[in-house]
Amino acid sequence: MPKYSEDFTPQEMIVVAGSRTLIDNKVVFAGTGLPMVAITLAQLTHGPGIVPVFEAGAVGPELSRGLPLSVGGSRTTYKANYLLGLNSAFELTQRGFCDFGFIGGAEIDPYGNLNSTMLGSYPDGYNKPKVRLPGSGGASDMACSCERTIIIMVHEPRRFSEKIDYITSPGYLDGSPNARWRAGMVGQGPYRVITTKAIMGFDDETKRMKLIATLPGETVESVQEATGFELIIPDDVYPFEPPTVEEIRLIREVIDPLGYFVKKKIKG
Amino acid sequence: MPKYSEDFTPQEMIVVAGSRTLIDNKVVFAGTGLPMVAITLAQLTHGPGIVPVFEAGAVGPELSRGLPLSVGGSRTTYKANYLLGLNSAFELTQRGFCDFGFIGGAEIDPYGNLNSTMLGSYPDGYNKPKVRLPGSGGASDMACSCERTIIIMVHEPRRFSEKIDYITSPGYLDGSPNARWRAGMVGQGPYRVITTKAIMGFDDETKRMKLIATLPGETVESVQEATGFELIIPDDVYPFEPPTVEEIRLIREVIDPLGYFVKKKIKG
Amino acid sequence: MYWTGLSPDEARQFLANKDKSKRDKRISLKEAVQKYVKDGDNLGIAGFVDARQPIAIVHEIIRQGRKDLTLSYQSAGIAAEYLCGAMCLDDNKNSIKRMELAYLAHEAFGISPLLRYLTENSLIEMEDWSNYNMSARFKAGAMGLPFIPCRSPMGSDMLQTNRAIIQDCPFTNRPIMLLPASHPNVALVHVQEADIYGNCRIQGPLFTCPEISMASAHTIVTCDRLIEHDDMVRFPNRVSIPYFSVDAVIEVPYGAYPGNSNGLYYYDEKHIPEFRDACEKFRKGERAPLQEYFDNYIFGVENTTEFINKIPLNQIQHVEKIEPGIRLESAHTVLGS
Amino acid sequence: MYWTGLSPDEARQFLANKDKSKRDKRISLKEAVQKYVKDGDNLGIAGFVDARQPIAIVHEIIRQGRKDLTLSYQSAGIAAEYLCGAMCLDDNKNSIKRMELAYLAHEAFGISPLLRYLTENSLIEMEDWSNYNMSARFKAGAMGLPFIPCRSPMGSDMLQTNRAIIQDCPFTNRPIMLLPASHPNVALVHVQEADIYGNCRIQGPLFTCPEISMASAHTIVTCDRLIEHDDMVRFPNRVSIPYFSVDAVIEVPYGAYPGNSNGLYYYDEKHIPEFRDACEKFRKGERAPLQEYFDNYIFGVENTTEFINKIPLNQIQHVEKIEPGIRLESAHTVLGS
Repeated sequence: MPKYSEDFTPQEMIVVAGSRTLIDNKVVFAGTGLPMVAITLAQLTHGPGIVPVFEAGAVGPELSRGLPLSVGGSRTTYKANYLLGLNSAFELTQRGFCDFGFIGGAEIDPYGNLNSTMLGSYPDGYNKPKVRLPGSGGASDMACSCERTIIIMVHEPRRFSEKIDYITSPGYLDGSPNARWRAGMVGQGPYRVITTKAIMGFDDETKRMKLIATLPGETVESVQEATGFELIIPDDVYPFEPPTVEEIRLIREVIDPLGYFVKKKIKG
Repeated sequence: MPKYSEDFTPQEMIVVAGSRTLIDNKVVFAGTGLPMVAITLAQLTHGPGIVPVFEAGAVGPELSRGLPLSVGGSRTTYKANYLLGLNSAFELTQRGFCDFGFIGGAEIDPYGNLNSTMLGSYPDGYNKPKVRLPGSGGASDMACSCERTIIIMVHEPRRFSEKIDYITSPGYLDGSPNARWRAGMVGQGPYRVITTKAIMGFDDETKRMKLIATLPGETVESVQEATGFELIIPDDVYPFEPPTVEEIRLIREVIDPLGYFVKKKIKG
Repeated sequence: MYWTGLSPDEARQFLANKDKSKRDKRISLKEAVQKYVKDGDNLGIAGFVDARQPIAIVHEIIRQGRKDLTLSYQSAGIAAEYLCGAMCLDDNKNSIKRMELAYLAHEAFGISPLLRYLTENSLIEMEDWSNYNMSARFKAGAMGLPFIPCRSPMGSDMLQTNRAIIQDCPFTNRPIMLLPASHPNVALVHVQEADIYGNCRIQGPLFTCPEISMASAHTIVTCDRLIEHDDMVRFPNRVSIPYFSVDAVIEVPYGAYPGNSNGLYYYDEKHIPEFRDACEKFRKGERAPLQEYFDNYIFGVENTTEFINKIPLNQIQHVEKIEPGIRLESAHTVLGS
Repeated sequence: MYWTGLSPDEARQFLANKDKSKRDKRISLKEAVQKYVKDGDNLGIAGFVDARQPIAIVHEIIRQGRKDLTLSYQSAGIAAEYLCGAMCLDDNKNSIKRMELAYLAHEAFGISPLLRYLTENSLIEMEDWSNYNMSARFKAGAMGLPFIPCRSPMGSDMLQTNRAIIQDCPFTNRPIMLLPASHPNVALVHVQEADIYGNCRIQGPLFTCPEISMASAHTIVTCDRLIEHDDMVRFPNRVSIPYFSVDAVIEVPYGAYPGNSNGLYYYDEKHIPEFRDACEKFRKGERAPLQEYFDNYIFGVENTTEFINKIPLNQIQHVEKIEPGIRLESAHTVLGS
C-alpha cells in the first residue's frame, strides 16, 4: 500500500497523471515542458523502458543529466541512440516509430483540437491577433503523426471551449466518422487529456471528450463546471489515485528541483 | 614544348582528352571507370582543385590511395569533405552543386542521348532484350541534373546511331528548342563527347553532335566513317594535341598500374 | 504563388553559376555581413529555440542595421527576439517585414514578448507553419526540389493562410500536403567547429542547420573554434555541412551565447531572463530597459569578444562547467592564427 | 497502381503495431532468416555494387531456399548475382520473380552475366529506375511518405515502363516526376559495427542502408563486430540506423566478403572474378563451374566462418592489409560472448 502525498500542487498532479498514463517500452515523442517531466517520472517509476524522442533530433537519450530546459538542449542528447535533426525526428514519426506524442496547448475543443497559435478572429484577424501565442512548434506534427497523443492542459473554462479560435494541432476535427483519415493524417488521434482536475478520453462514436477520472479534490460536477463545453459523463468515472509521496519527492528533488516547469504555485 | 608520347592506346587517349576537358576548381560528379581515371589525371596535372563527387556518397576525397574499383569503394572516401550516401550525393547534384557530370554509355544518338539499359525493341521487347546492359546506375541522374555532362564513348558506328534502342540518360532529347527545360530537367545537358577518335560538341541551334577535334591518327573522314549518323563538320575542326609522355606515364605508373579501367589493348 | 527569397529555378541558376572551389573563406564578421546580408533579404535562421542560434551574426547585423527582412526558421528564440528588439527600438535602422515560422518563444524561459508586441500591433506579416513544415521546406530547397510532400499538419488552420497545397496522392488517392521549398538569400549558422574552407562539424542535434545552409544562396558560418582541415576530414562521416555550401567562415568563440552550444556551454540561465525581462517590459510600455540592454551589450560593443567581456567571468565559467557531462567528441587541433 | 512489398498505408499500420522496445536482438542468422524471410517477399538489398552487400545473409537464404522473391536495390553486385546463380542452378529451391533496380554489374570486375542470362531468356520481370530513384523511393518509405518528387531521369525511356508519374508542379508549373515509396518486407543490411539492440554505426558511404532499413517492415543486420552499447551511444551523432528499426542483429565477421567493408577489408580481387567467371561460363552454357562454386562455398558450408575457412588465409590477410589506410575511426570495446 503506497503512501499518498498530502501536499502537492495541481501541476505536480498533472505530471503524476501524465506519468501513469505512459506505458513501459513505448516510444514517446516529448513536447517541451511538463511532458518532459512526466516522461522522466515514468522512467524513474514504472516505465524504465520508455524511449523518449525529442523533435530537435535526439532519440532515446538518458535523461539523467538534469531536466532539459528545451527539447533541443544538451540534456536531451546524453547517450542518445540516434541524433540527427528535426527532419529526422519528424520523419521517424511520420513513418510510425512514435507510439505516443505528448503535447499541450492554450485552448482545446470537445474533439481534442488544440490551439497554440493565436486568440482572436481567424483568418480575418490573423494580422491583428488579440493574443499571439508562440505557434505550433512541433505539436501539430505530433498531433497528426504520432500513433496516439496525450494532451496536457491547465483546466479552465476559457481554455475548454466548444469552438476554439484556431486549430493548431488537429484532434478529431469535427468528430465526423474517419475525419482524420479523410483529412490525410496517419496517426489515430488523441488518447487522453490530462488536466489539473481530471483525466479525460474520447467517446468512440462521437469523438467528443468524455470524463474518465477525477483528480483528488475534484468531483464530476467541479470538473464539468470548469469545462466550457458539455463533457460526456459515463457511469464508470472513478477518482484518480493521488500522487504518492515517492512520486512527489522525485519531481521536487530529482527531476525539477529548480521548478522550471513544475512551478510551486499555479494559477487556476 | 611538351614531349609527346609515341606509344599510347585509344583508351589512354580518351583519358587524356577527358582530363584536358576538365576545368580546375570545378565540382565533377564521377561515373565509374574511365571518368575516375581522367579526373585523377586532371588533378595530377592542370586541375589540382577539381572536386570529385561519387554517387555512393563521397564529396571531395583525396584520390591518393589507388584507383577506386568502384564509385562506392573505400578509395573514394579518404579525407572526404562530406560523406553520407546516395541520396545526399544526388540531392547535391539536383540542387546545383555539381558543375560537370562525367558519364558513359553503350549507345549514343546525335542529340547526346545515351543507352545503358538494353539492346532490342522497347517497350514491347522489354522483357526479352537482345542484350541486357547493366542499367542506368546514376548516369541518368547525372545526365539530367549536373549542370553540364561530359560523355565518354568507344567510337564505333553501331554505338553512334541516329536512333538508339532506349534512352537511359537524356541528352538534348529530340533536339527541339528547350526540350530539356520542357521535360523538367535542371541541368544544361551534354557539353562534350570524348571518344577513341574525336572530341565532339553540340550545335547551339540544332543540338546535333558536331566535330570539334580529331584525335591523333584520325581525320574528319575517318571519324565520320566510324559514326552511324551524319556529324556536323564546322570549318574550325582541329587536330587534338597528342598525349604527352608525362600524361601517359601518370596513367600507367601512378593511376591505373594494374590496368583495371585502362586496358592495354582495346577493341574498336 | 509567390516566393520569398529565391524561387526554385532562381536558386538552381544562382548555385550553378557560383564558384564552388575549395578556398580559404575566413573573413571578418563585419565584412561578411556587409557583403552578404542586404536590405529586403530573406534570412534563414539556424539553431533551435535558444540553442546554437547565430547570436554573434545577428548582433552584427543589428549594429550595421538592415531593413525589410524576412526571417525564416522552424523554432527560434533569442536570435529572432534580438532582431525584434532592434526593430522595436528603431525601425528606421532595423526592421522585419515578415516571418515564416513554426514557433518563437523560449520554452522554459517563457514566451516571446516582442512577438506578441509586433504581431498584436500588426507590425509584421506572419506565415505560420509547423516545425516539420519549415524543416522540410528547407530540406526541399537543399534537395533542389520545388516542393516536398508532408502528412502534417493536415486538418490544421495553418493551411488557410500559408502556401501549402493539398492534393490527392496519385498513388494512394489519399490527400497529401505539398510544401513549397524555402530558399533564403542568406543562411545564418553557428556551429562548434569549422575549417577554413567552411566544412562544419556539428555536435548534438543538427537541428535544420545543414538544410538551411544548402537551401540558401549564401551561408555565413560562425564557429566556436576553427580546427585544422586534416582534423576535419579525418572523420568524413562527421562533416555536417560541406564546404561548398559556405561562403564565409568566422571564428567567434561564444558565438551562440547566451544560448546553448552542445559540448561547450549551456544556456545562461541568468542572462537569457535578463534580456527577456527587458523585452517583456517593453511590451508593457517601458522602453528604457530594452534600450539599455541594446546600448550596453550590442551597440556599445564592437564584437562578441567585447560582449562576452561584459558578462561576469564566473557566469561564463558556470555555463561551461554545467554543460552536462558532454564534451566535444573528436580529437582536433585548434588552428593557430 | 500496384505496390510490391507493403503499400504506404500497410507499412504505417505494420510499424504502428510493432514492438519498438529496446531489447537484446541477438539471434542466429539461421533463425533470423527462418523467422523473417518468406517466399514471395520483397527484399531490400543494402550496400552498393560489391561494397558492404549482405553476403552472409544472402548465402543463408540460398541454403534455406526462398522462392518468388522481389529484389529491390539501387546498384547491386555479388549479393544479387548469388541469388541469380541459385535460381539458375535450381529454380525449385530459389527463385527471383522480379527486380526493381538501377544497376546490376560489378564495375571494374565486369558486367553481370546472370542478369543477362535471366533477362535475355525472359525469366524475370524487371522494373528499371535510376540510382537516385531507387534511393529516393526507399527514402520516401523511410520518411513515411507515399511518394517523393525527383527531377531525374525525366526524358528517359525508363518512365515508359516503371511506376513513376509526371505531373505539373503546382508551385512552378514545370513538370516534375513523382516516385512511389518502396517498403520491402525485409531489409538485408551488413554494417561494420552494431550493438545488441540493433543500433548500427556505418563507416564510409552510408549508401542507402539507413533508408532501406527504415522503409522495410523488418530488418536483419549482420555486423563485422558487435560492440558495447555504451561505446555506441558515446557518439550519438555517429549512429547510422537506430535500434528500433532493426529486428535481428548477428555478429558475422567478413559478412560482406568477398566485397569491401570500409575500414576492415577491401574487395577480394581474386575471389570476385572467380565467382563471376563461373557465372559467365554458365551464361555461355557451361553449368559445372557455377554448380561447383555453390557446392563448395555455399551449400557445402554451414555459415560464413566455414566459407571464410575455405579462402586461403593469406588472401584474407591481403584484403585486410590493402584496405587503403582507413581504419575504423572510433574507440570501442568488442563485446565478449
